[in-house]
Amino acid sequence: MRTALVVLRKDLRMEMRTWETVPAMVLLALVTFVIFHFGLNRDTIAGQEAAGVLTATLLFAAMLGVNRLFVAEREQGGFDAFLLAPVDRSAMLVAKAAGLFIFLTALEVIAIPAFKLFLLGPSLGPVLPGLILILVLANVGLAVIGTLVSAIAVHTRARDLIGPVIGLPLLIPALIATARAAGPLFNAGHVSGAPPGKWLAILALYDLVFALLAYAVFDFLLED
Amino acid sequence: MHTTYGKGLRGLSIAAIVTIGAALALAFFYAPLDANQGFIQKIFYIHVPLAIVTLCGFIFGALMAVQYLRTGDRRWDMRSYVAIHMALIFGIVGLITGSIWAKASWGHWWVWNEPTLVSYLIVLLLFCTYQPLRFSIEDPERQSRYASVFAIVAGAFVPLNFIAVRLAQQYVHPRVLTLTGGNLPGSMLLTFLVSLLGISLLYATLWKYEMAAKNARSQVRRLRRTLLGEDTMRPVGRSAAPS
Amino acid sequence: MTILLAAAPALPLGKAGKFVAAAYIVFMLVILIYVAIMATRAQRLEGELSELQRDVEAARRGNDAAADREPQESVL
Amino acid sequence: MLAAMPPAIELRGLARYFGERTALHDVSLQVPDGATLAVLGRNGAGKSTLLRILAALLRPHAGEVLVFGESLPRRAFAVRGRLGLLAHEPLLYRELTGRENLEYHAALHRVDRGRVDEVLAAVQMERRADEPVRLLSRGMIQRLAVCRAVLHDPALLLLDEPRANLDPAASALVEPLIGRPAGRTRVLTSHDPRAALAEADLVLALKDGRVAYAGEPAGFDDARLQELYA
Repeated sequence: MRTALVVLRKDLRMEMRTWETVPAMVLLALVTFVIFHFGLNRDTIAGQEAAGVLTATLLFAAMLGVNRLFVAEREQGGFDAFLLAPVDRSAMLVAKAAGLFIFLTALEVIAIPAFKLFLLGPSLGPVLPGLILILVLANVGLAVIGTLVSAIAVHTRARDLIGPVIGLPLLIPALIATARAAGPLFNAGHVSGAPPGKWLAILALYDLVFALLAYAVFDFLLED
Repeated sequence: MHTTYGKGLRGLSIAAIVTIGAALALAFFYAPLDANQGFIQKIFYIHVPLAIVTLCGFIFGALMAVQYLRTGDRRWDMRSYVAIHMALIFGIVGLITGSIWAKASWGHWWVWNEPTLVSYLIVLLLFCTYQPLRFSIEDPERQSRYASVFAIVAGAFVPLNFIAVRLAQQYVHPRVLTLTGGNLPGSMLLTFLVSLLGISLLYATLWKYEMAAKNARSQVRRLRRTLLGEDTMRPVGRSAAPS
Repeated sequence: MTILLAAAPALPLGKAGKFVAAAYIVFMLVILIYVAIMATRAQRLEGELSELQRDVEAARRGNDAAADREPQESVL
Repeated sequence: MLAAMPPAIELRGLARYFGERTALHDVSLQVPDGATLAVLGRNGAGKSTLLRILAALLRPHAGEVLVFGESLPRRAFAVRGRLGLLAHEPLLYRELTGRENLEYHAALHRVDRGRVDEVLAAVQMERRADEPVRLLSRGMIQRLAVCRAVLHDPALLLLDEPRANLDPAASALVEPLIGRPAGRTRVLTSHDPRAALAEADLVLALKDGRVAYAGEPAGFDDARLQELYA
């Protein structure tokens, strides 16, 4: 855990020095909202449609972060330096997934208000706690799968292609659950702010299974 | 290192031919016409076994990938590769037959409210990336390792995906042909089970056949190396298949 | 296939029959394509084997030539 | 006394392939504790591969590799932290400063932060230590890389062309850290074989991944050297 914190701190410091990833993710999300506005030819959207737009947008933005996740490690010898140290290899997985989770949260802090401003019809206030719960679970799934896929893709020749190509199908169940859970929250006449428990359970199950799986196989991705 | 895969291949292929023959005979001469779907329902006897064998093949490949990571023995990676490769071929046939069935009974080549079909498509899409992934990793050892990790993750993905997609669909069409429903008449069930066995045997036969062919090729290469030295080796083109 | 064709007149064909036939034909076709691919591979393997045979024989002749000069040399 | 200790490095029939290509074949060798081994050979002879295997970054395909009596890669965990690798790449993040990089490695190796200042002072990099690595010259980066390699005071140093990009003054600076005076077991390669020979207690000459010579430097004369690089 201590090692994971060391690596995470290093990653956050590098992001704060370069501002390469998070601003790009935010920008992509904003542009996607604009595209949806024209693509759907609507000023406001609500319900399941709004949930779908939000999920797709967050996914595309997340893919940018996933692609960048291990590039510095690979190009600047970070993998070797990490492997030379007497530390647990899984710390790298934990650190990278935590980093991606933080990036995604930062993205959503900006993208969700922007979503309300640009597209969403119904008010967000009453459903905010439910929405945050959904997004936290979704971010865990995106972070775990994203880290695993990125670690696989970074050692391939066509890494920019392989990452999304593997990642998108793997994420489909999580995305279905996210969109379906968020749908009722965006309904104009919502009665309660609680998201459907069924979908939250699926999202949580998905997160748990893949977190354990990633933990089990990650070491094999670091060896040479 | 001298494993042979050809052994028992003849018996297996004869068993596959006999069982599939029996399944065809049962399907067309023994099993009654379905009350709702009529003759169309005969596609069921080929489509569903293909789909089941495909998914089992993916999981089979994942289990062998686990073995590879545990032992580091490249033969397990080869087995896993062939299992996934064959399952993918079966899967594409299964998808086409499923699509034909959808067209025949609902008038559309593709229906979104058939959750099994949709999850099946997602799983196939995922496993379609297995070959490109292998192909874009140059170092053979790394290729085996990464492909195994992918196979394990994707194998675990299969059941999860089915749960999620099934829950996401409302059942618009009556589900007459669920296996879990147990509403299959005995004669249909028997026909179905014989076809399932037949397709499974076919899968096993082709898996063994492919393994034997790959093994023979690598043995020839090894023989050339030991008899004539490494210098006489023609460089092999980069490939997705383990060597 | 033959069973299907032989049985066809006795069965309620028409639109439904065509779809069922199509499904089974796709299955057969893919197996045939697979057999064809394996045939070309078997052919290539055969070629590789005979090439190896030729190379080994050539190498052995080279050795024999050396053995003529040094009669003690054993056969490969 | 020395003879009773296990050799720092012992290789028996080591082999490593990259696909069909042989990178190392049947390499056997013993390096006693405290000795310096020079690995010579042309580009692509397998020098860097050997170093990476010794650093437990690459797994051997055949044969045995013992470092401090621990078999690699199985016991790699026991060896990590006791060896330092100075590779071709500096293994430093370009966007971080030299000090941040070293503090990161210090944290990974659980070394006291004071040690960072100590090594920075030793190579006279204190003044430039707070600039991002990407702004530094290659020689300065190499000096930082030396700091990184010796930060955790490793008993075994693996040096891949350690003096590349260093002028004589800088070379003298790093000498107490990675040179003979440091008293560590060393494996070094060099673009200058004669200089490496002068430093070495043992020589391993590699040609196409196979051992061309292994033994005392005295037995490795100019003729052999010329043949190796021919």
